[in-house]
Amino acid sequence: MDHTELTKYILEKFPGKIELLDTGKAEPFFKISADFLLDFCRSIHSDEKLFIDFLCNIGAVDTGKKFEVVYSVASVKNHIRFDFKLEQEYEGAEIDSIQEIWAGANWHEREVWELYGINIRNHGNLTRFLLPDDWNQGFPMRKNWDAPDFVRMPEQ
Amino acid sequence: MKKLINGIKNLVIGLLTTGKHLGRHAITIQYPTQKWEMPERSRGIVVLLSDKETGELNCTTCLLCEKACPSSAIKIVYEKDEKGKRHLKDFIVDHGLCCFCGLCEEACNFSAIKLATKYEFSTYTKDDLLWHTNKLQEVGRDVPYEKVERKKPEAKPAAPQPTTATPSKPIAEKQSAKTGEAISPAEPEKNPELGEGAKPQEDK
Amino acid sequence: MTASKALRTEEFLVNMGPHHPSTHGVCRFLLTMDGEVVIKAVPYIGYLHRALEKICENRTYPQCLPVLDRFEYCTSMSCEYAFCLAVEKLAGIQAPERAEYLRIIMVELNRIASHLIWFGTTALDLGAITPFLYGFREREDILDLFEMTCGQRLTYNYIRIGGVSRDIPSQFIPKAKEFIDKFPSKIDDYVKLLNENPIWVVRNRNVGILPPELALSYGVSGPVLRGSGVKFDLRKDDPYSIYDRFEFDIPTGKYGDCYDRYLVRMAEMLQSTRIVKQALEQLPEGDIKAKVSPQFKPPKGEVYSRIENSRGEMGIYIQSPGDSKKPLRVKMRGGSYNHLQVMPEIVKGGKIADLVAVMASMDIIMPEVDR
Amino acid sequence: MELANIFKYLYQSLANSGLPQVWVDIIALVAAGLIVFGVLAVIALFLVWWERKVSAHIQQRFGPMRTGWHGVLQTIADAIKLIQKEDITPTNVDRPVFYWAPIIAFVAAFLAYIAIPFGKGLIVSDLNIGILFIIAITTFTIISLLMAGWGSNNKYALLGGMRSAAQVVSYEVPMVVSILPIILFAGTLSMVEIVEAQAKIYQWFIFRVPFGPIAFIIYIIAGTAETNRTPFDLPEAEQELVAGFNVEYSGMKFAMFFLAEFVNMFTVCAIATTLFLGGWQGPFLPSWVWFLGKTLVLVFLLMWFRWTYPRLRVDQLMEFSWKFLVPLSFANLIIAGFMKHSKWFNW
Amino acid sequence: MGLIKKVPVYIEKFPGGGILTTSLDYVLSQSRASSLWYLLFGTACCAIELMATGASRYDFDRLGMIFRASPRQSDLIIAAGTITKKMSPRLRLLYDQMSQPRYVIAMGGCTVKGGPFYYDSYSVEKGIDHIVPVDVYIPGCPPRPESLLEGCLTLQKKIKKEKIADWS
Repeated sequence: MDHTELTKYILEKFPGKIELLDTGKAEPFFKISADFLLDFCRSIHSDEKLFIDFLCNIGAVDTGKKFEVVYSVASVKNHIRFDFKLEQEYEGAEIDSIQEIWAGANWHEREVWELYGINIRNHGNLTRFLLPDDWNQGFPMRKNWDAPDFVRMPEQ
Repeated sequence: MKKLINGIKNLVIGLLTTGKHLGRHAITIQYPTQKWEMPERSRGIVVLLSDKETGELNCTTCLLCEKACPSSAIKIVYEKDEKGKRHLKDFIVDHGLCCFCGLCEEACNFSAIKLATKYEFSTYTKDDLLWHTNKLQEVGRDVPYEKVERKKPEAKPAAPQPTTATPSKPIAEKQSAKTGEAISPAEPEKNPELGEGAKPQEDK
Repeated sequence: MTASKALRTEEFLVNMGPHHPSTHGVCRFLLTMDGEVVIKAVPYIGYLHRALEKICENRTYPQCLPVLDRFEYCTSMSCEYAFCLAVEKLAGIQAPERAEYLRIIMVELNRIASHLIWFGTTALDLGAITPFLYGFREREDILDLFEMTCGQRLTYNYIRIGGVSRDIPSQFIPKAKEFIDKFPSKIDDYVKLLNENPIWVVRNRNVGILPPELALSYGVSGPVLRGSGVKFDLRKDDPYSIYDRFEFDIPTGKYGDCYDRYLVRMAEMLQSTRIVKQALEQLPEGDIKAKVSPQFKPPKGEVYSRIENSRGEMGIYIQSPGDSKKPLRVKMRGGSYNHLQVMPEIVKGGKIADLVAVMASMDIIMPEVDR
Repeated sequence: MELANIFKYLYQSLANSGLPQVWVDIIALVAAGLIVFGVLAVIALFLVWWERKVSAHIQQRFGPMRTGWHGVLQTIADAIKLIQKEDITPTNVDRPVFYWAPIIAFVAAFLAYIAIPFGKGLIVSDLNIGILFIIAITTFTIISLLMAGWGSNNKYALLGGMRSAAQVVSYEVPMVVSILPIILFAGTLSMVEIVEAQAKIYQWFIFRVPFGPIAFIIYIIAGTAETNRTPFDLPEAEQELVAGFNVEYSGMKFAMFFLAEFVNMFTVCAIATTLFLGGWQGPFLPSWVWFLGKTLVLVFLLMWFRWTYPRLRVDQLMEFSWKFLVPLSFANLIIAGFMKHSKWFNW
Repeated sequence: MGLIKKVPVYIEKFPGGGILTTSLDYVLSQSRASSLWYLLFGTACCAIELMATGASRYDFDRLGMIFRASPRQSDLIIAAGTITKKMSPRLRLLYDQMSQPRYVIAMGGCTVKGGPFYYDSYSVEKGIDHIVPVDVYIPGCPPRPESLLEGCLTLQKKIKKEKIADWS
């Protein structure tokens, strides 16, 4: 499947629930709503034509206004790849865990929780792992984060 | 049994392989007495270059290197005279911060800063790694270089140039046409420091 | 040494790392052990978390490259390559033909260098010291080529957005050809030392078996995935750049144990030499860099670009706000991150020595995990 | 150039000096002990240097170069440095056990030399149960390793100690059984007589096909395991157990372990020389040169093993001993016994 | 060790003891300098260069330097690579476990001052001299093996000047 076919297929498969973004370069980029995440993942994982069996990456983004969580997925069997993302407000950001579909999501989600403070539902093991165990300075990857010993690059 | 013989055979082969090397000459370079000849492009310590005839620094205080440095290891102290021209007071390179990437050397238009092929500068204190103008100049005295007076970078947008025709499908082809347009206002545009630094083509 | 039921045994905890000779840096395992048998292994990471992503958010695009070099220092070229490909996709820049070839040559040479580090450390972990030094001996030759070209041995900053920083010097091609010609005979030495050595075989065969389904669900990629029998290589299956012009094979394993992973990597080194050889022959003349200003601002957009690194899929996600010299977000994804995640599953029930063997065969490198 | 004559002369002059016989004997014994100790210390230091050189040249390096000519003073510098180092006793160790372990290792390593003939007549005491004594004494090392592992109160050390205990116990069996055919043929337990039984080169036990070479190979393998060297260096496997049983030892105590390890290696090779390679027998050269030369060749073989092979896993190590070496050595013993009593095969 | 410190005090009371002390000092410091066993402590990029220095072309063993895995038996930490805030207590612990006399080499920018991670990083220790006393600093990112060897020679120079009486 090339990109246009793939885009068409996915848009037709989930009518109304999924939106194609024009910011995505190279590969199709979709936007879904947060409560649709689990269903979406399940269906792309089990769909015959897509068979997305490989989770490349989960990354959170702090755009300054809200959080975005970007999922990059691929199919090893069908050689297709696309990304989708969902948006979350700053307050009470919370997403579902997709570990039941791709077990490798575990650490990616933990990282999202640890560095951005986005809560993961049903994760099961939300403990610190990148930061020191006694870290108490909040979520360092947020744009407005600051700490006493954090030195910013001098503006040139 | 066959497996056993095979195993013993392979163990002996292993011994012979190491034994073969026992007879070969060592490839070691015995450092303090013999030295590896550094390729001329090697990026060792950061130095300031000075003019071969006059012995003055090539630096024009254009601050481009300071801007380019990804770890902010370069600090230039200068003062402006009434014409607005900058005079170098102190050029500080902190080798504790430097990541030896060579971006400063590339940014410089006057061959003033270079990563020389020298590397033996371990010190007993941290402060000794903070080099000021005189040290930088002194170490850089005998560094050979070709003076390239690069012309001012044209203030033209860095439009994507598919310079050579690619037989296979180029990567850019995947992108939509509109992304190609959106790129054009990429910019070296007005860059006050750059224009200014390049203007006084130096008294030398 | 499994305990019989009648004998009461006591489990005990062993803290392996973060300073431990075999953890390849600073990984820490909390092992629940019963004698020599590992009952449970919990990895703790973050001892090398250097906040590279945060740093990249505060650098301009060209300034990101030196930081990217330190993301996965065994294959710095690949990191730069992945980042540059991502930015080029984002901005629609096309690197000149010659630059593409130079990139491939460098990346593949770096893959060999990285595999040589793996080869050396694996042998060292399993107790053989001499192969380690042989591996590093050949690696020095590759580093000479790199130093000649870009001036550094480890953190090259060579591949730039829109091309490469400098053209290769005149001695490069003869030296590279010489290396490519003599390298297979060196591999022969390694093969003689280890491949059929009965001790090596019993240490690796049937140790740390990773079934393909488990591998895929954990996002395992690269030589480890291929060792499990899944024939998937991004260079062939999702060809980026000009990889579709070269002829090479994808070696795969059969059982998914440490020995298969070992064989796959050994075969990959030879395949890489093949690619370099072809690239050196086809190397065209021409420009080496498209014009990209140091202050350049890519248009608004986001891209996830992935390449085949020596440790699996290396992905770079970049989001550009469109009006800034700096990226809004750079997310790096390294293969080891997933490989380390799957390790507790496959070391269970093995000996502590097996843990070391599995860790070595996974070729985990900590900055890729911690970033 | 027979050293034995010099010693004999010294002993005679001492006896003629008018001291009571008891004192003469005591002085002679102490002197002999000191000489053996000194020689062995020098040999151990030399072996450390030599090992570093051999490993370096196998790996196309130079090894120590900057301390003396080609680094000959290197190990002496190491020893002096280790003496200067602070001797740490960690808080939670079992003090007496921790303290005595290196000493036992050190003493046990040297005790075996009472019964090993260095040359013709060069033996401290020709015990009539020499080989039995040596085997009993070399097993002492294991006790010290176990003590070190237990006393350190460190899990890695404990694992290392346990491993070495299991390893030495299981390799002791094939080792002893592989020696039995020699005793059977020599008809004696005394080391000197065993050497004298190998006067001609074809009488060396290694050349007595078929049992000789097999016994020799089994002995060398078991000996490598006894001395904890690669491919059997599990007790101190660097990549698994950091430094194994000696992980908590520093300074002089560590130096003792270190020296003991090399002395043990020399012991194993010296015994092999005596039992299989005809000991000090050899033409032209003085006997002690033959002995040293043969032993060093064997030591070199052990070093060669070490720098070539990877390490076995602990269960494979046990399997190899119990499932392969032990049956093989017993079979070998039976063959040897059969040969001894069959009339048509009498050496 | 305490005993050795007292030795020169006693020796100097005898006639000619001064010369003896000096030569004793010479022998001791020479041996310390030429047998620096380093702890295998590498965290990041510099660790690869450290390994390369131990490998055939540069060969640490020439200087009498071999690696030990246990801090108890090593004299020198070559802090190779970035030390993060999570790692720094471990470095201190390892340093404390080493026996006197002990030395530290800060290899590379990260350990000197934070290097390229000084700015904008929330988790990197800005120089290891906050954690352990450092004897020699080597600039570079990562330093070439020759730089490291030169740093070790610098440290040797420093050790050779030490006297027993200065020991703490």
